[in-house]
Amino acid sequence: MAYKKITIDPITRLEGHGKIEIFLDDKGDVAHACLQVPELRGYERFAVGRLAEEMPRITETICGVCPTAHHTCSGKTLDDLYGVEPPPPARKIREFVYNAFMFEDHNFHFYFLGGPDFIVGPDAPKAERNILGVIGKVGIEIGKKVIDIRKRTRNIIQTMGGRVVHPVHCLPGGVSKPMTKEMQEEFKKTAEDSVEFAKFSLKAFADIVLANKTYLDLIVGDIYKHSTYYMGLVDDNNKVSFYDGLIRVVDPDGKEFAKFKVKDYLDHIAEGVESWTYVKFPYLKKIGWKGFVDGKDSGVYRVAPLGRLNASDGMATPLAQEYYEKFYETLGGKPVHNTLAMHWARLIEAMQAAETMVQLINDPEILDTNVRNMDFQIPKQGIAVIEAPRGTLFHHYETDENGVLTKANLIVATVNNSAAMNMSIEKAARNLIKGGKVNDGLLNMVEMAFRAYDPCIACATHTINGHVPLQIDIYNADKEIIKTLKTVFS
Amino acid sequence: MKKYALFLGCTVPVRAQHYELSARNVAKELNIEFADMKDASCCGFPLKAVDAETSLLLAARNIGIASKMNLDLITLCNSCTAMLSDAQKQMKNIEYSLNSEVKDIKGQVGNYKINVQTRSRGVIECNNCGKCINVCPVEVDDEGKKRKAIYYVPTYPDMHAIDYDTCTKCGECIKVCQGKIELDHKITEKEISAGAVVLATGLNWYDVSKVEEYGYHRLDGVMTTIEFERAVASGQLKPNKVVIIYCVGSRDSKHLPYCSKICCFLGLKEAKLIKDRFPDTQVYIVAMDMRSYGTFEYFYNKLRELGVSFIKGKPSEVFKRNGNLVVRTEDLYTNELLEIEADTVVLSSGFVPDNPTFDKLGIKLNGDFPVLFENAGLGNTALPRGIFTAGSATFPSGVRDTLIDARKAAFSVLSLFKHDKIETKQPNAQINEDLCSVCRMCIGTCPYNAVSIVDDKIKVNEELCMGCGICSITCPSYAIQLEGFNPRGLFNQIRTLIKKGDILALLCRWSAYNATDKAAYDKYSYPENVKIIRVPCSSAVDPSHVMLALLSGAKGILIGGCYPDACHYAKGNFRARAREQMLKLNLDLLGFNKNIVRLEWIGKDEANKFVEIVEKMNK
Amino acid sequence: MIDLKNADPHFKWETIKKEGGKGLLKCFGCSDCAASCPVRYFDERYNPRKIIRLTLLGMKNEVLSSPFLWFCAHCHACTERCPQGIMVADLINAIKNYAVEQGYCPEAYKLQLDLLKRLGRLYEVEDFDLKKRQRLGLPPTDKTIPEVAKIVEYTNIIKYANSKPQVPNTNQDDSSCQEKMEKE
Amino acid sequence: MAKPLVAFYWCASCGGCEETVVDLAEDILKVVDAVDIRLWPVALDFKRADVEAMADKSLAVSFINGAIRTSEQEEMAKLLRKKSELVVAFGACSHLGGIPGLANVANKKEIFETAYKMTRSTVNPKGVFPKTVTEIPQGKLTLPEFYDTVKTLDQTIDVDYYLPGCAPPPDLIMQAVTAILEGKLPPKGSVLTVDKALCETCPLNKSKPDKLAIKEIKRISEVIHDPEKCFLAEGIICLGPATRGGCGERCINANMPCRGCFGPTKEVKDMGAKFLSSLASIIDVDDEKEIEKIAESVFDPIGLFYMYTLPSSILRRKQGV
Repeated sequence: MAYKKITIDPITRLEGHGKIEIFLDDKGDVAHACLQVPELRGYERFAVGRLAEEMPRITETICGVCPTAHHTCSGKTLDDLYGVEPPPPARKIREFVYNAFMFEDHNFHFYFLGGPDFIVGPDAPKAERNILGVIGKVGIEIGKKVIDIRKRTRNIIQTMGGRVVHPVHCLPGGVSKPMTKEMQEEFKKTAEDSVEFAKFSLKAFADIVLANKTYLDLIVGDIYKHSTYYMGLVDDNNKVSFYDGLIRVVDPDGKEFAKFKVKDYLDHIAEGVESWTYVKFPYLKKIGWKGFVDGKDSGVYRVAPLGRLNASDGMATPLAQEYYEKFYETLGGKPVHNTLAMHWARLIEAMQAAETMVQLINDPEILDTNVRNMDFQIPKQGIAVIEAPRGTLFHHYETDENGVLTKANLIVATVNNSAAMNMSIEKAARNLIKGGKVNDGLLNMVEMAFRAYDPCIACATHTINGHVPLQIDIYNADKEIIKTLKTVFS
Repeated sequence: MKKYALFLGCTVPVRAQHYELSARNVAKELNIEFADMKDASCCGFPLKAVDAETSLLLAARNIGIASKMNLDLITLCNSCTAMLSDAQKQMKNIEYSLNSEVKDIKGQVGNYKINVQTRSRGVIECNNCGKCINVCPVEVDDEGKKRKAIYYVPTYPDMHAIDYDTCTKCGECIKVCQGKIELDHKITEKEISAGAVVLATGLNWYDVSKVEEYGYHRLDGVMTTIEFERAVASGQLKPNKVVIIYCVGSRDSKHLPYCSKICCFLGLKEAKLIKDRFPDTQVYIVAMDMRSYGTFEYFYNKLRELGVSFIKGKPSEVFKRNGNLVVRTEDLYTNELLEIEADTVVLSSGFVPDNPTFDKLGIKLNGDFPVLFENAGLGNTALPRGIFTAGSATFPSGVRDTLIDARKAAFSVLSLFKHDKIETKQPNAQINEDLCSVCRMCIGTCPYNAVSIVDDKIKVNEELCMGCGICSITCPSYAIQLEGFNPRGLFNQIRTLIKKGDILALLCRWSAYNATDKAAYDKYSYPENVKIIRVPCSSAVDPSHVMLALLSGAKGILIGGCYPDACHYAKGNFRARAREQMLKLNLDLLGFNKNIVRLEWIGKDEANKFVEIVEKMNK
Repeated sequence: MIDLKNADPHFKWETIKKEGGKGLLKCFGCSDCAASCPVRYFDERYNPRKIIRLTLLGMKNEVLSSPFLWFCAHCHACTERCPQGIMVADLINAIKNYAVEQGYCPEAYKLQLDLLKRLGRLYEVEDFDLKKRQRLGLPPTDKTIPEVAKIVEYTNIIKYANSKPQVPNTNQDDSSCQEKMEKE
Repeated sequence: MAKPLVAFYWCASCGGCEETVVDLAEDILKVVDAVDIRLWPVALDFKRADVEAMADKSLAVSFINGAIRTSEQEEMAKLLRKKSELVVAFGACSHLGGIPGLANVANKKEIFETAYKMTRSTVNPKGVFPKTVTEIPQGKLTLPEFYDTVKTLDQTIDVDYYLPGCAPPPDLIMQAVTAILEGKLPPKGSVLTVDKALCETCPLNKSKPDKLAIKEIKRISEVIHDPEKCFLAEGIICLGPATRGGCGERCINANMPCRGCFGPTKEVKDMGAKFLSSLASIIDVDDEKEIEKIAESVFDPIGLFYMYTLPSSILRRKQGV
């Protein structure tokens, strides 16, 4: 049987930052579709031999978009490695910086990457579907507001963490720098404005997206729906938690499937390898790998904002909780399987991050200079988890008694979604390519499915950033390009 | 009116009186007063052809008379002028600061600033009549010897002095004094500028209480040689049985690893002291070895004739039994254990350098004397230029050795000042200010304190810099570089020199490089693929050079340096060792056998060692 | 008489190779060790200086077959005082090790080795001892520690201990001493 | 006059360099006004063919970030070189290799073994490794070849200027862009920041004792650092003396020592070896055994001295694998 092959390749085949291959059968229907990630950097290998306390600086370069997540998670791993609990002020500083980052990153995605689809509109000219288009639509004042809040929240990371891209402040048992009164004053304003900004974003989403039936239909439609397990961190009350907590997994019906400490993550998560991509495919170990399929019997699970909201019983802060309730009310109760709902969930999370910032910055203890706990135990192994914007992030180091790494294991945020992303692409392809006819909307649909996950291929493979333009080259049987579709990914 | 001492010499007063007269008259017109010089002699010129040294002495004497008058000097004879000025040139600026202490020394060769604190002696003029002692009411016990608060001090100058610690300033002495006494204890400070410094400070006793088994301070009757000497001399001690233990502290890796050289004679001297006074006293000398070199052998023989018992062995301990001191040792001649009961045990201690003075100069001796045993033939490079030692400041020595050493120091100074300018024998380090970030790594690493910060910039003191190159390899930006030793040049040299399978030998020019020369003399052959580059010091080897050689395919890199404590640049080889150790760690992680780089200590005559090592590396 | 014809030039180098043998060559024979030695005080046949001297001279038979080699009580008085910083007691031990390797293991040590192999400790713990311990409120101890046997078997120690001297012993006096000691 | 054409491109990078361009905030609009950006994958549409169709040297400048890990990146870098007047290596990875360059302590095989077999959570009983070509019933899936060695940009193409840092600070980027626009460029091969080491401007430099000498190497996790005191004076490894300045002492201000993301000063070829030599030289101990002990307490000279520069060092990678 002869198959026709369609390659969706960012930029060109030669660029290779992540590409989509679609094979058509004789009838011109989709026989197979997959997302290939063509690179790997080997952090787990070259972490070996390094000093544990340097890991927060090393692992954060896995991704320049979410370095704070890697940095903080690595710091937490060192706490566990040395058996040391950071003093409350240190933990608060870490958590404050982390929430600032969460807020900033979620907004970055919404306004710069994912949002243009909705705000400017999926049918708008491609040239306008970017931040400039967003500014055009919402007005220059709002645009400035977006740029301003990004700058100020990133300034929090810069002040406390040294560098904003790749901060340096986390150490085993605390942070390197205490907060001063002046900083607190400034950050307090930023935090309060962040809450206002989160409100604004959610209102904009309601006005522009939810009020538009076309968009709403798109969100609740079947194309972007996958019934999978969901994973996320929850606090003692099963509320969404970013910095710390228990890992909770719910099944496709929304029932609790597992709740475990990060120490036991190896009992619950396994990663499979395929020869056609450099990315690995995590699945729920107790169910097993059944391939790229939906449902209760498949070990595929999803993370990131939707995963976290589905895996929890609510948000940890009051305003966010209101929006949470509205979210499930609108989308027909828990769990929500619609991939595009990620965008909304993301903004609700940004609200929680902003509210948490306000809570933490008003805590007088955050000014305490006792930011290091030096009561170290002899190191052996450390495991920690954090909720990165793009999903649950695991760091696991094993060391000798001198704290020199002997083994490392990293399960990175986006990689948790790698199976689901493949499924979304295949589903979109099957829906849109029929009888050899390649629908023009394919690119857009695939793109939107893809972007909803906010995929950071940099994270997923410990390789490069995934925010790249997509290009679909369609080949006939003779491997001649018969059609080229392309777009700007961000 | 100006006043000069008038030096007439031989001819003028006898054969040219009119000349003298006119000179005196002219001087009067010019408002110059002449003071006649009592006791002035011939200037010395006539003797110059016979014995220049004696002629100089005569001239010096005359100058001395003038300087005692505190006047400059005028001569009327051209020969005298030449002779006296020649002598003055040679003895210029001899100035004594007696009863003085050096507070600190700064600067460098050609420009040392020495801060001296002088305590007044009390007795200003004195003819040693001794009347003051008789009237002084204060009696002092000076370590066993009784004296008065004013007393005769048998040192230069030949005068009495007041002991201000005990003087009550009653003024009795002034009443009888024919000279001049000042009762106020004046302390004055002054700064002396000097081109060079000779340290002739002497030495210190080793603290024998550290040799715990001999019980000094713990057991009555155990004393040091000086205590013993005073006690016997003052008549306080009349021992029946004395044991003198040798090598207390010396030749002991836990105390002083060296032989203090003079203590053997000192011990013999104490034995003679007691035997002379109390011939019946039994004296035992317990020594590992008796080192009575040269004419001291006569002395040793003499004491044996006097009946002193010499025991070969090192006592294990001194303890008390029934109120008596017991020295336990083995007699190596009979192989028997030996216990000697005695009432007095004398510890002939070793000697340590006068560290405080060296400290003032910033010279770290690590408890050793400033003689470098390994390279004694090459001179003492651990001392900064313009600083010399003489006598026991160099190493414990007797009078004879001290004189020789003092002469050596004097000639070292002369040869240093022979030239108007001091030529640096070695290249200096230089700073490229465009690259220097004042990170101070060079200051920390320089063994000579030659690098410092002046006006927020790094400066190299060219006089102190010895040209080792440690700093240029230390500098993280190559901002400080040794003249003529350019790491970049060495880079190219290695790149062109090293082929696959070669062994690169970077050898210190003082030791290991000479060993290769020696290898040639001794007709040793070593593999052809050993490529040798001479470096100023093992510490002038840049780890980057090693990396480059490895990249070029070298199968081994040998860094050859001087033995520890024998480095010509004080600490260079330790720097090299530290770098080698870290480099090994690094190379291990880069997939090399750690032993691909070897830092070996190869003495300048150890050709066999060099050959052995490169052959092993070549296998 | 020391006849240097019988000297073994390798002896001192072999000794240096042994654990603790370092420092042998530093000895300049001051005799501080002998003077410090409490064993020497009571039995002059034992003299560390002499042992070291003979070792330096290469008198292998004399040293290795000497029963006095085994007298050292390891009090380390000599080590404390040696001016050359030689670990004298360890040095003597190194010579002992070499002696065993060369087949000069005293019976007493063989017995000890046997006990260790069998029990894992020098003294057998009998029920009586255990009861006594119990009465005193002390925790019980293992009667045997079989792993010691494994360790002992793993090393060459038994082979060495049971070997015969490789060099025929010519020194009649010393061998009779050895016999005497063995009887004792 | 036509605006100069500019390209931004990325190779094996983390995206941090792109983020830092976004961090120019309002300034980015000035840049957009002054130049015509022809290629910027993260923000603008582009096709390789467009670049190929350009006349040689028609791009005024290409900013390339990320190291070179695959042949595809290599080819793209070569293409941009051909089309550009100037090429600027942007950020630590293209300048020096960056932290991903630490992968040069291993080869492809070791990295695969670790990632796809040895890691704790990996379940791979059949020993499946990603392959360049995988046959599936429907056809062939291809992946690009993964190089054994990470290379810097200038080991691949000729580079005119370097913008250092992980990531480069926005003010340096603006300075560089301004300099290019105004044609006030330093000699080719320059790193577009100051020539002196970080200590020059470090606020802690004044606290350094005149004679820097250490007896012990401490780890940053072991001590509570006095924010007023120089790290090296405390015995903590800080690469400040060996690292180019101009970063604004960002890490120092966060009470953390420098790890050298700006790379060495201009005379230095091998930053790690150079710093190693400097650090070893200020160990003030005159006992060989002690020196050995101190040297060994560094534990990981590669990770500490070459954190950002392994591919640009003399040996570039672990040998013999």
